[in-house]
Amino acid sequence: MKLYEYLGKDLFDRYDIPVPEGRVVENPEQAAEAASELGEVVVKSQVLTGKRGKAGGISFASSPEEARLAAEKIFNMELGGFTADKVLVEKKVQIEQELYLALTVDGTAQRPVVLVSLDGGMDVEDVPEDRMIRWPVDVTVGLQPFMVREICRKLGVEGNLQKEFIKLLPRLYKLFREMDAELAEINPLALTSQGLIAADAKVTIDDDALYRHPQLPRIKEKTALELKAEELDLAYVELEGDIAVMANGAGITMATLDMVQHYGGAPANFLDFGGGADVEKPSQALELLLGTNPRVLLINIFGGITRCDVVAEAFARVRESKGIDLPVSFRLVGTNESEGRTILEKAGIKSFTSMDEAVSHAVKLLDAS
Amino acid sequence: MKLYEYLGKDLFDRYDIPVPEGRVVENPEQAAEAASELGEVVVKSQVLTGKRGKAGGISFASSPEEARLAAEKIFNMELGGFTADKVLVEKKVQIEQELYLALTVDGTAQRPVVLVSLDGGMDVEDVPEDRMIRWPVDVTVGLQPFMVREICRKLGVEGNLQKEFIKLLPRLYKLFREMDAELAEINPLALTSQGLIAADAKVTIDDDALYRHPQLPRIKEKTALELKAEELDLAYVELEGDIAVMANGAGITMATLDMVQHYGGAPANFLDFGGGADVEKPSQALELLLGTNPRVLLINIFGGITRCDVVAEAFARVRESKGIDLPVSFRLVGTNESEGRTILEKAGIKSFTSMDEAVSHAVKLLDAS
Amino acid sequence: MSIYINDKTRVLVQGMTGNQGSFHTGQMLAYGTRIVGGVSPGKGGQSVEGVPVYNTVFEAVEKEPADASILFIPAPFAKDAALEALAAGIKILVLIPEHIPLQDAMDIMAQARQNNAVVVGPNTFGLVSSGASKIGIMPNQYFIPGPVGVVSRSGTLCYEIVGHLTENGVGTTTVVGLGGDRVVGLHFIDVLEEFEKDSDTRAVVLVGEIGGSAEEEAAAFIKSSMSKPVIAYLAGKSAPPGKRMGHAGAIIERGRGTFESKVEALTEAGVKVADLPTKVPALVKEVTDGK
Amino acid sequence: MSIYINDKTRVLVQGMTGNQGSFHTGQMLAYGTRIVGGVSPGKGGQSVEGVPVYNTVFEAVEKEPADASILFIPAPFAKDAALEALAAGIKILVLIPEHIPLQDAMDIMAQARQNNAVVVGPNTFGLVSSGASKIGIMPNQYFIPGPVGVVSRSGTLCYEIVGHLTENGVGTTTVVGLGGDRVVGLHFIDVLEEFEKDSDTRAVVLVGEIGGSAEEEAAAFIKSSMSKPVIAYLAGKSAPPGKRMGHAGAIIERGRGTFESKVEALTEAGVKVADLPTKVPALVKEVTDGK
Repeated sequence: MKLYEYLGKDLFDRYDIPVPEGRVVENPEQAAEAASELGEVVVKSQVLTGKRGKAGGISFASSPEEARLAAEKIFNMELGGFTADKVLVEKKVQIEQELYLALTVDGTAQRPVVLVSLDGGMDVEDVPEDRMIRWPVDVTVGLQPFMVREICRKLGVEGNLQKEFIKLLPRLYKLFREMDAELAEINPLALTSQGLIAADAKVTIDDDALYRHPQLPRIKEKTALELKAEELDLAYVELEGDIAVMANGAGITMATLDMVQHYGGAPANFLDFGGGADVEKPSQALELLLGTNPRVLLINIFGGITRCDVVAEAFARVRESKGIDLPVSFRLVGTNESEGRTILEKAGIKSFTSMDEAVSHAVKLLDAS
Repeated sequence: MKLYEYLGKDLFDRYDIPVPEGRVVENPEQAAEAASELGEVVVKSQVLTGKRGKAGGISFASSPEEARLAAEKIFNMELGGFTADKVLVEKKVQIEQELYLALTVDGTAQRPVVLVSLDGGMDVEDVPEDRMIRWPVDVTVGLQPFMVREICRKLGVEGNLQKEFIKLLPRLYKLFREMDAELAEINPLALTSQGLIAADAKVTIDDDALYRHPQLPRIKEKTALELKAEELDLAYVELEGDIAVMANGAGITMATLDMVQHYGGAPANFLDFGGGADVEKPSQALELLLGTNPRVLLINIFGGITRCDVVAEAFARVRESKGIDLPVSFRLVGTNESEGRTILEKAGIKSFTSMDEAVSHAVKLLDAS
Repeated sequence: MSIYINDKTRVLVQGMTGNQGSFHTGQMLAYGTRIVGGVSPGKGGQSVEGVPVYNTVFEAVEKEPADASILFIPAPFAKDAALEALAAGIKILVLIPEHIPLQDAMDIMAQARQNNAVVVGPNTFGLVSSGASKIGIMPNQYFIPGPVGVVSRSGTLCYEIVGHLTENGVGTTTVVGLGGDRVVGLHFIDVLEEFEKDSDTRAVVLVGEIGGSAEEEAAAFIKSSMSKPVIAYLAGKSAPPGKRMGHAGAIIERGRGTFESKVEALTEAGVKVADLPTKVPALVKEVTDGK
Repeated sequence: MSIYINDKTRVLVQGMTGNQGSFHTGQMLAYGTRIVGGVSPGKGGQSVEGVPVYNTVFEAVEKEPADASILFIPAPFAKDAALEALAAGIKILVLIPEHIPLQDAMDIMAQARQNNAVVVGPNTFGLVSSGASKIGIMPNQYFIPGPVGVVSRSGTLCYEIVGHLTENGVGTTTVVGLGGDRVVGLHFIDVLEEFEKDSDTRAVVLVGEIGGSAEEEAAAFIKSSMSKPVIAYLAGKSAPPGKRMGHAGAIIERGRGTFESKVEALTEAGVKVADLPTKVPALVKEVTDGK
């Protein structure tokens, strides 16, 4: 779950990471009011899209009236498909240099990794490898001052800035660990005459650990259908085609889409309903798919932890209750395969054992429809 | 630094370890007032001596008047050489069983160790080894629920009590680690119908880590001289004899006392001034010793990190400024030995190279004085 | 033959009394896995499919020494159960659950490194030494002995491919599911290294997908250190960039980890990449026949 | 010969530019210790007694590989410096500072165990391979080569006894100071085990004191596993029970760890216990002469 900048900065503040003084406002008048308290300000759209600055979501204002106008513009602006409900009005910081600092997960090292660069700002992706220091942290040791000194040596940093880093990095690491962050990024990290200040905040919380953080608001920037899918714990992505696809497992779902394309079709979605022995999950997945009004339905089940009979049962049940009249291509093999096939046969549904056949049949059904 | 029970319980409360409701009072009237709020209470002397209960420092009271009387008695009571400035008045807890729980340091394992027994209360020292479970905790893992389940299995504990332990133990471990405790002991840990409650609190904070805990009060229950010594970072203990002993290093100081006794003398104190290259430390140590009016002074220096010239210089300086007229036996060898001996000779002090000779000379001086 | 496990491997099942735990205990026993005990706190003294259940892993290994443990434990409690297994001396840990928090996964891996233990998963179907021992949740019937080692990031897609191999009469030595999470214990190169050493494995099938850089790292390893032929299938050719497709790893980020970059790296390393799952058996036969 | 270190051991000095660090760098060099670098954050580029100073341990070992490091670092920063040395691959760590917080000491030991490193101290005088290498703060002149291994909990008392040995013409193989804190890296039995294996060590002197149970554990080890003669001296015979005598360990608790219990355990294990430091040399000569 990505956090809005102002929520990320709330966390920073809680972990003693300096942030500019600011106010979260919900209309242009409040923005003017905030500016009258703060003086020269920066007005920032609170949306989750990247490249917000380049797209015009950030303005400077040197008077309350300018702040009001800037906020008005931003509240009416669409950024990456979203409009802002909130705007952050912050005291303008005199930046001497823009640095970059992040903590994220290094999957290969199986460790948190610190990323630090003296070349922060808009184009940090283009910083050459030798100017972006990476330091994987052993979680049994934690981020110790000596590691920061070593990072500073590699950066050529000494003196006061090194002291600032020695204070700041362990705090960001603590936030990263305790708040179950996947990413805690400060770009730019502003070097000012008062020391380092987090001029931006990109914090992503691990969805799987959200239950440990009931105090965090739940942020949803998704389509209604995707929200519904998330609620049902289904991995669902809308695509452009006509063949609705449902499978169990991300890899095989991807492979099914690949094969649909291979046979000349176009998938309407990616839907991995995961697995499990529960009849509810596939039923809900089917109901969700039917709501999208696809022209053909392709179901690809290779039972493992998922049992074929349970999926067949779910299909038969939804078919009866909702009435499925669109063409269906059903593939069913694996755990409890014969029980599943029997259920489908009773419901008058023919099923395939081969994925190839099921997919090419689905494309044929589309062409025929 | 040992904490008074009420301060230990403040810490427990901060770490969500249940304690009885209570008030800290400073006179009998406040005790009566507390009892009128709390009902049946227990009135507990806040002194640091052990066996407080057996010595009469704990009373039960079922009315404000009884509480007043109990507090009055306790305020006037001397326990282990100390009288209480504060008394803790606590709501009486209905105890079903008295358990024992502690975290301390296992030097051999180099780890924190959890001690748990179902046989808590006054005579916990006598609990047989197989009914006192010890579980050393790897600090890189921390105290995890599975360890508590395993401890419970060894204790034969299941169900609700196991759940209570799974909640409680990690909290006590967290306190132990974060607060730099050497000991965090709950005896008795009261099993009540509301679950586990810490009926007592014995928490000792590592003196060497006190600087990390500025919020903790500094507790001093020592003689004036011992306090002075502590202030000067000297290891000083008053003893019963007449020969004042000063040496550098705890082991050699002990061995010097042993040898004084071996030759028929009696040491007046233990004073290890540590070491170091600074002239202040031995000067202060000497001044402190002179303040105790000993009959003979025995100085035993084996220079290592301590330099002989520095100690000789300190002695000559103090001798001149304070005027030392008591008999002195001085032993001086090790780092910068000849420089030290020259300084002493200039000051007209004869010194020994052998510890044996210096000690037996000191005993002779005593006999002659 | 096999890597990591064999017919002598003594296996514990943590979370044995739950729905999944008991079902797959039965399945694993049916496959021939040597399950020596189950662990379900508070359920000690019960038994599942004739296997005794204990309250703690320590209690279980006191009664019956074990080499491996498979976890059917809800994600919020999986870290504790995994650390328990490691503390009790288990050297092969198979983590079935999905949705284990990332920070927990990193804690588990740190302790596994300290204990020199192998972690398979989390979010894996497990691993199987074909015909000898299955520590996982894959359907039994497709895993028959043969000369091919299989390693996969995804589960069902791996069954699909092993199923095709089986239909074509090609069996497997060991099949390993790495798991779909961002932090997992084994990576392609760990398993490839074992297959290279395993005398019975004559060819390896690698089942990858878009996202991350594991396939590129595998390609570099294959090029530098493998003598055995490798066949690959990669899912995600049709995936639109930037769309999240279930697996946390399967995100196309900043142009790295694309389908094209992976195919290129593998091809360059001498790996034959199948364009459909169905085409894997023919490619495998090409390199194993007559050898 | 020697244990742990020898004349080839390459030594770093952490905190080299401080008063103690620079003084003892000179003393160690004078003894013959092979000091390859110093570390003092912010002082990189300076030199002490001709030895270059670096900003970090990593920088130092990049320039000059090192096996051991000795710390002259104020207690509040000692944990960080120790962890740095361990992370940079140092395998013998000598912790001179006293007053290191107990929790910090336990953190250091946990990482040392993971890195298979030996920690001497904290609150130790260090160790010396007589005539070859001194990594510590003991006065140089008393440590001459000979057939006796010495291990001690206290510092100055150990010099006293080694001084008596030297006066009597008895030299030492290795002298190890365990350190006076409650949590230290090496215990008596670790060092006794090394002395038992060291072909040049013909007898061992153990210098103990009241408090704790280290001497009793040593006695058990000597009885079960040592063939070489052991002589002991124990301080604290005259200590009143319950009085704290400087070392955190030297507290008589609950009647355990008394002078009498230690003497009894050691005597029972065949150890000769000297009643004065001056009597150690004669007892040593008794067991080594004619051997």
